[in-house]
Amino acid sequence: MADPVFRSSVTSAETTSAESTSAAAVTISDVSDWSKCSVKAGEGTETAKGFAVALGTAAQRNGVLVVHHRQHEWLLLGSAAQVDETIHNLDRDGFVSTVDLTHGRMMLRVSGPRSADVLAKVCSSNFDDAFTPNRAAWGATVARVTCDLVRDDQVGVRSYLLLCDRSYGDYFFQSLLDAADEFAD
Amino acid sequence: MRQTSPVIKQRRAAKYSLGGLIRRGFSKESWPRVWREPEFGSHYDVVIIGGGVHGLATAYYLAANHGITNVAVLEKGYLGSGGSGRNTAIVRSNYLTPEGVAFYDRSLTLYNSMARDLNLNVMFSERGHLTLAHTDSALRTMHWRAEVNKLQGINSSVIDPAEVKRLTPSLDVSENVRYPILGALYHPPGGTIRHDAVVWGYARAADAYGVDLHQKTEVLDVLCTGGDGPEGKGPGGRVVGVRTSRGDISAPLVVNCTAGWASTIASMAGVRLPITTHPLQAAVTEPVKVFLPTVVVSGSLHVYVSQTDRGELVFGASVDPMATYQMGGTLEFTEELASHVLELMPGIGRMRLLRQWAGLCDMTPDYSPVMGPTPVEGFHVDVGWGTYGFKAGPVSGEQMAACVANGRVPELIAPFGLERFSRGDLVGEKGAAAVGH
Amino acid sequence: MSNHRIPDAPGQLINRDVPLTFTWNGRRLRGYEGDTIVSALLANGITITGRSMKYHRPRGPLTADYWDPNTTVQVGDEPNVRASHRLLRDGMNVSAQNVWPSLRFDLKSANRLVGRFLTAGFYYKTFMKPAALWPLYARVLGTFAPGGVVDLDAPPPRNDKRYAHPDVVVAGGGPAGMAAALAAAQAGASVMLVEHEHQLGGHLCWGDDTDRAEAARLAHAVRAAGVEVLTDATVTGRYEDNWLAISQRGLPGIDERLIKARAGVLIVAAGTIERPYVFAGNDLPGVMTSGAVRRLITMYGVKPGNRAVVFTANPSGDAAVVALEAAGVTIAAVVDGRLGGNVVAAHGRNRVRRVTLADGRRIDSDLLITAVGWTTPTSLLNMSGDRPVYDPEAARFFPWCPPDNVLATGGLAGDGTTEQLVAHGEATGLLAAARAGVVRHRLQHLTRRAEPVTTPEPAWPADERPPLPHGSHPALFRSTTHGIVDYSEDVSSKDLVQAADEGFDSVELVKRFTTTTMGPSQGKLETVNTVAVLAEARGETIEQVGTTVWRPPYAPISLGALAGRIHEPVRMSSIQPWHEAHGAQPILAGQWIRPNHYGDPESEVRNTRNRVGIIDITPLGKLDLQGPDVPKLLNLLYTNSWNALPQGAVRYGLMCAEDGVVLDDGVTGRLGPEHYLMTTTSSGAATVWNWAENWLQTEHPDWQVHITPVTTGLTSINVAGPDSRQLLERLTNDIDLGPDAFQYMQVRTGTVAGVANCIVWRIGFTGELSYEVHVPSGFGLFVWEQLLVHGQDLGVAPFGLEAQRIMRLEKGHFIVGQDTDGLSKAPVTGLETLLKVEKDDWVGKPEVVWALSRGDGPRIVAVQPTDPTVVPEEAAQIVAAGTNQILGRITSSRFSPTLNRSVCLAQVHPDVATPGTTLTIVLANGTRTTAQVMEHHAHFDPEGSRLRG
Amino acid sequence: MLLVPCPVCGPKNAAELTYRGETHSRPDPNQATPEEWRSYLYLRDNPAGWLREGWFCSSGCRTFFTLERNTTTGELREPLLPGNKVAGRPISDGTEP
Ligand SMILES: Cc1cc2nc3c(=O)[nH]c(=O)nc-3n(C[C@H](O)[C@H](O)[C@H](O)COP(=O)(O)OP(=O)(O)OC[C@H]3O[C@@H](n4cnc5c(N)ncnc54)[C@H](O)[C@@H]3O)c2cc1C
Ligand SMILES: NC(=O)c1ccc[n+]([C@@H]2O[C@H](COP(=O)([O-])OP(=O)(O)OC[C@H]3O[C@@H](n4cnc5c(N)ncnc54)[C@H](O)[C@@H]3O)[C@@H](O)[C@H]2O)c1
Ligand SMILES: Cc1cc2nc3c(=O)[nH]c(=O)nc-3n(C[C@H](O)[C@H](O)[C@H](O)COP(=O)(O)O)c2cc1C
Ligand SMILES: [Zn+2]
Repeated sequence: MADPVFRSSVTSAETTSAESTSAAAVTISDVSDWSKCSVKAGEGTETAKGFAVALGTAAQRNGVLVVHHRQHEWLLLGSAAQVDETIHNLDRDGFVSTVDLTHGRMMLRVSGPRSADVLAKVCSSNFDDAFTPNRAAWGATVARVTCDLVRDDQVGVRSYLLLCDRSYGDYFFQSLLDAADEFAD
Repeated sequence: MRQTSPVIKQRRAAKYSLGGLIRRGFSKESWPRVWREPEFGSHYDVVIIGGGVHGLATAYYLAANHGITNVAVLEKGYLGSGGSGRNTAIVRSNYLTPEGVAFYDRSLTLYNSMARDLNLNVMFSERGHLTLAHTDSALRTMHWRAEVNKLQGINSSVIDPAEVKRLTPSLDVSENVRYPILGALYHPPGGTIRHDAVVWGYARAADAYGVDLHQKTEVLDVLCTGGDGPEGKGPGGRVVGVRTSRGDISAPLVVNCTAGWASTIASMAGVRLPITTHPLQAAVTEPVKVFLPTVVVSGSLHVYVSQTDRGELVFGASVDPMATYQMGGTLEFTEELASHVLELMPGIGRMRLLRQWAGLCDMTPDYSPVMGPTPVEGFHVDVGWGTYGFKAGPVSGEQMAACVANGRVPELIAPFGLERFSRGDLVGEKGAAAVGH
Repeated sequence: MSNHRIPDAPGQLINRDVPLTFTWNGRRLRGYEGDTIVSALLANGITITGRSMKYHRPRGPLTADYWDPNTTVQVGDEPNVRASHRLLRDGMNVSAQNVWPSLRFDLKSANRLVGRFLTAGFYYKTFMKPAALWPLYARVLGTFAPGGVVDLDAPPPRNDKRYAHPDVVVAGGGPAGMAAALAAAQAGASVMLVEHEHQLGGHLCWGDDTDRAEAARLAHAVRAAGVEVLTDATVTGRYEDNWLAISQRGLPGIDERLIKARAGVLIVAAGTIERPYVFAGNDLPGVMTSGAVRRLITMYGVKPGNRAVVFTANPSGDAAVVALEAAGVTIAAVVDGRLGGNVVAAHGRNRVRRVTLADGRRIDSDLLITAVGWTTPTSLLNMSGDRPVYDPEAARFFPWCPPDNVLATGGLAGDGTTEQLVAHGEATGLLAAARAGVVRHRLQHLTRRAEPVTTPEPAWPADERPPLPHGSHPALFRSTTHGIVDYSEDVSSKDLVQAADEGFDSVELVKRFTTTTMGPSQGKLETVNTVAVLAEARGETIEQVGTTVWRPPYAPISLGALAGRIHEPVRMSSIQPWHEAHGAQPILAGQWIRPNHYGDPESEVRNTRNRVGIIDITPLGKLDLQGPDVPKLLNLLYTNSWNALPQGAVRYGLMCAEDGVVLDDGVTGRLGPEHYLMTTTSSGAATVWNWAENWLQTEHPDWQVHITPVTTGLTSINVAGPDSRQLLERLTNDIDLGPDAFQYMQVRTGTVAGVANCIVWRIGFTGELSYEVHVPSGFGLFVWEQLLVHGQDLGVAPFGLEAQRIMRLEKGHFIVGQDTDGLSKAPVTGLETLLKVEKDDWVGKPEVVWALSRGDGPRIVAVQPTDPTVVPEEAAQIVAAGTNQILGRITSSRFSPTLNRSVCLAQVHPDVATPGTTLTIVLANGTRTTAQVMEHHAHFDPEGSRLRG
Repeated sequence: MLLVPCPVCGPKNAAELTYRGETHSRPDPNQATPEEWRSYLYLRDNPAGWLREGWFCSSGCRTFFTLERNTTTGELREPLLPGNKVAGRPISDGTEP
């Protein structure tokens, strides 16, 4: 039998053209193949203490980006191996559950000096440093799709991770490309 | 109740006519006042709260049909300052339920003869009403309505996209769009009317019968006796009058016709209603030469549009989700409206929005009104008109007048009684599309 | 053209080095870069720019700015262009509106003759008889609709939107606004300065050298301070919590953009607008405001006429005299309103020829300039909740008490020299920056993800600005004659007096009766004159009469800009690209695009019934439920019992809302000791998720349940048909598919086509042996393809929604929302065994219990038409024989390829729900047919032997 | 557009949340008379003034919460933004100038 083939929900041809050089004002890349796992647990539990990530923020923990975007919920983003390991080593006390969201969420990275300007065309959140500093994590609608957003600057360059339901993939990617159009150089 | 003689005397109002217009054009003689500025009376046989089309029509029919003329209409603002002066004036009778159809059809009949009855041109334009279907299920609902309508003798049918295009060329009926037009419910007798004229027509005619129209008179309390609640209010009691910003009035019968404010008045009598108040917004564009011959409604896109003979497009939508008594309007409304109407008519993106406004709607759980007596004797309601009550003005007035005058609930409004909620017998209009004008 | 242009001079905005060509009603004309359409027309000697709405009187430039009611034109396919504001472009096709057949010769101007009969509201009083003719009258009236022509086939404009979060937004880039923006920016605020015109400067642009130097200084400083300057942009609305709409035009590649700004503080520095004067002939071309001629001369180098009478009551009129003289216009007379002078009438046919003054003089002239005072554009303040008050001494309205996060400055707030205005602007900017700082502090403090603020919240700065003085101005609104008050609506002062006499006793009623202030400038020019005329007619003061309500937008905004890019989210399963590539007919279901069929749904049915079919049912709602209290939740949400669901089993359930109305249905399976998967209908997925969360959070916060939606994490494929087991066996080795090992209504997890973590449950909507396979979506398409490859010899073929609908109808399964409606209480389904009234609590239970005991609600029944070839339409009504009395309706109907006959579900009155009853159905074409109520809901295989096999 | 103070996310545009209307308590489903139950289902105070109402942070943290809002002035009981109130005069109700 053939080996299973993983496919992203972004099927449009432009996928590659958006991934241009890092010098660009903004680049949009499909990073849906990251492992994404949701952990739910009580706020005061050992699990929560183990993450030590404040609500509304994200932090790197052993190579995994741990996003605490909602009460009682953490999103682990990273390579399959590292996410699995983190899950495996969870300090589970009491009622803790995990769900693998790798397949259910599509994820884009929007980076570059104009990335906030692109997002400001399709999202009402305030992208000012004071309101969404690096590693801020929150939920909002982007191009009318409910998303989780994480500010995750890359070596000093402004960068955002956007996660939404997989089924919106093509639409969502196209909407962001369209928003980015005016900043293309 | 005491009724005056069956032959009802109408005060002479100057008759409006082309001849009169020409004569006055030459003579410079001026038209008489549309209505009096009456003295504030301390007792009336019937007090009607709310100077919208419902209150005024009720007053008019009380006088015209039942000879009850010692009537006051109390209005906190100017006549028509509520929903009646700010609605998009769409008139139709293609409702979903037999009781709804019978009721609104009677209203259309009254509208048809209104210009003659009231001697004022209300500019009823039977231009045809299209409710577009963009999905299978919407189309199924259209069929449902059409089939019920046909059995009731209402001119209503489902038409295909080609016919839609023929009737309204500005609509985009192509297939590869996000909201393809799969068909429409077509109701030729539906159309628009000049809302202000209807209000003024009833006001002028009621005034001519001697009804007192008190503007800038706000009802602050409803006076009751014998009820379960504080101050004799509430179930089991009876109404004895009202307190207004200009003084008290005693009256054995009080009719609440305050639409968006219905709950506030009802609570003054100790009556709770199945109503929440939500703004409904509307907007007009700058005028352009007439190109839209029909009234177009899209339930799925929450928008409806017609063009006035002045050339503006008049838009409406569904109510705002948040309950409020504020009428400021929102930017989101205009954004949604524009994006949806451009789905239907991509060619009008350069037209400009001129004004947006809002009115208050008294929404009920079953998209049907609440009419008739309440647990407080003498306190009647004609409320719950939501987003669709303008077209019902004439029939409601006629039936409420009969209800109040005869002390019996007329058959046509029996399905809409307040007690249906405690019985759990809601009216079936709920199945209809969200935008129900 | 030369004799209408004056020589180049400082302050002119036109670039004589760049000539442009355009057409006016087909005639080729020339102008310069920097011209507005109107300045170019005037420079070509064209003075009639349109005709009035009702009487078709010729009209020419009046205020020569955006609000000019007489210079609205058609430009190409764009109607209603403000020609006094729109910049000229090379090749523009400009034409007059409201003319028939031509601008110079207009037949409808015959209306002028009957004007005395076309009094206010004349149409209400006539055209009543004969009633049949009203539609004809209405059509004729319709041809008088003013405005341009929409070209429905023109390419759509390009628009978009963006959000912004500035600390301070300044509406108006005059001296006060610029000073405010500058001071706020220097105080550290992020500032957006929005100017309606094409350049900063406000009224200084048509002032003297000092004025223009000051404008240039401020404009430069503002930009240097990092203020975001938007020109040709308008703050069009102020909504709750300082939510602002800003329209920005003329960006490269974008016709108009809507900026939605959440401002800390809004500064309104909208200046003042010059009021026209009401007198006989005041709408003749050649009658202009002082601002109009000053703009035309100073900014565009246009000489507006040759001989002028100037009626002035203020410095702007005086300055107009100077400007006119400098432009070489002869001043025939200066009439000073401050000294009691007045104009009574202007005469002429197509342009002013002579002017009659109050002192009886009749003076020949082709220009009559009026400077009678200002009106305050308070619209944005009113939108903020303020009710400006009238100051009779200054003869205009002033802000009263706007909310604390809206500040007024400049001419709107008072009078003064440029220095005073700038000083007030600066003070306002500083106050705004300080207040915006508090707002920002509060917001930052309340937002967890924000940079933490450690300082205590600053106090709300008090308003200690020294107020601007209110200058005194003669109250000049109307002369002794009647004239036009609302130019765009053709409403005269006589109409207003008549309306008042007729008893339209409030300004709002007069507005609606006469349509005054309802035209394109929305009262900017005409409200105060309207109110003044009414006050005079009723013997009241202007304050007593009050104004009408101002509403957004401040200036009209295009539908295109409001719409922006169309963002209509579309959802697709991971297999959708395959469906498209294989000729699937798409169908829209909510946001989902799904395959309806692949060409022939009936053969898809036959293939599935006889061999094996696969369908993509990914949109099926799926919720991952974990925790010890899941059974409690299920017992609450479903009507039936969930206490003893064994691990590995699935169960069907029905959900109601609190009013007992059917809300959703689906199956839930138990995957592990505390792990469940719930499915919902596709359209109910979000509703059920939110609803379940709501019950947990508000009524049962103590229950330990975690809910995670996994609808699209799992691609769902139903493998159905007699050969489905055989097909699936080829793709799994860790799930025993044997009929006893894996029974109907059971669930297994395992590997399918090499993909781990698949969930397979054995259930069947189609009535066949079938397995619902839920595959991690990244591999969804892969598994789909493998099923097709490995089932080729079995005749596997995909089927779409339509085939599924047919099969479910053959089986008599109802669909929530199609066979039920917004009032269908649970007993309608006939699934009485699922309604566990003995269960302690479940949502909707009381209503369902009462409905069961009443037993008078409608029922869903299976129905077969007597004539098997007749397929009654869905929604066909069921009536009592021989009457129109409605007893129910067909809710689903199809021709069944399996049974070779029509099959239906219907909702009927309980009296006719008994099996064997003959029903009368009214078909859409009006004919009646009969049908039988069947014993079972299932038309096909009622025993269910196929799916249990 | 109203800024709604989500207790978790902080102030958000109302469009980012779902409005849930007047709060009311649920009678015991096994004890309630039809009158009581239907008054819970259908009857509302709908006050012109202070209203306790439910909100759902549907596109953010998914918290259900309640707040008090004045339906005639738009004020929130816990003032979210300083300086939103019109001092001195009531906010225009739209029917008068
Ligand atoms: C934007 C919009 C569009 C609409 N479009 C349509 C449509 O196309 N077709 C249709 O059929 N319907 C439509 N409607 C609904 C319709 O306008 C109303 O249902 C109808 O006008 C209700 O009339 P009414 O006489 O009952 O109430 P109103 O006209 O609202 O009159 C109630 C009056 O009561 C007064 N009042 C309130 N409280 C007091 C008090 N304490 N004391 C004294 N007076 C008081 C108010 O000032 C008001 O004037 C629309 C509504 C809106 C807002
Ligand atoms: N002498 C004159 O001709 C003349 C003309 C107008 C004003 N004035 C005087 O000037 C003073 C006013 O100075 P100022 O700085 O307050 O005003 P200003 O009139 O110089 O400038 C106001 C500016 O605001 C712009 N504007 C208005 N509403 C806007 C909106 N919603 N969005 C974007 N832009 C908008 C206008 O286009 C204008 O350019 C007053 O004293 C007034 O009497 C004199
Ligand atoms: C059918 C209809 C058409 C309207 N047309 C116009 C119009 O052409 N111009 C205008 O300024 N307002 C128009 N309005 C809106 C009114 O000016 C006004 O905004 C509305 O009646 C609400 O009143 P308010 O704004 O005074 O609160 C129209 C209203 C209705 C109901
Ligand atoms: Zn939140």
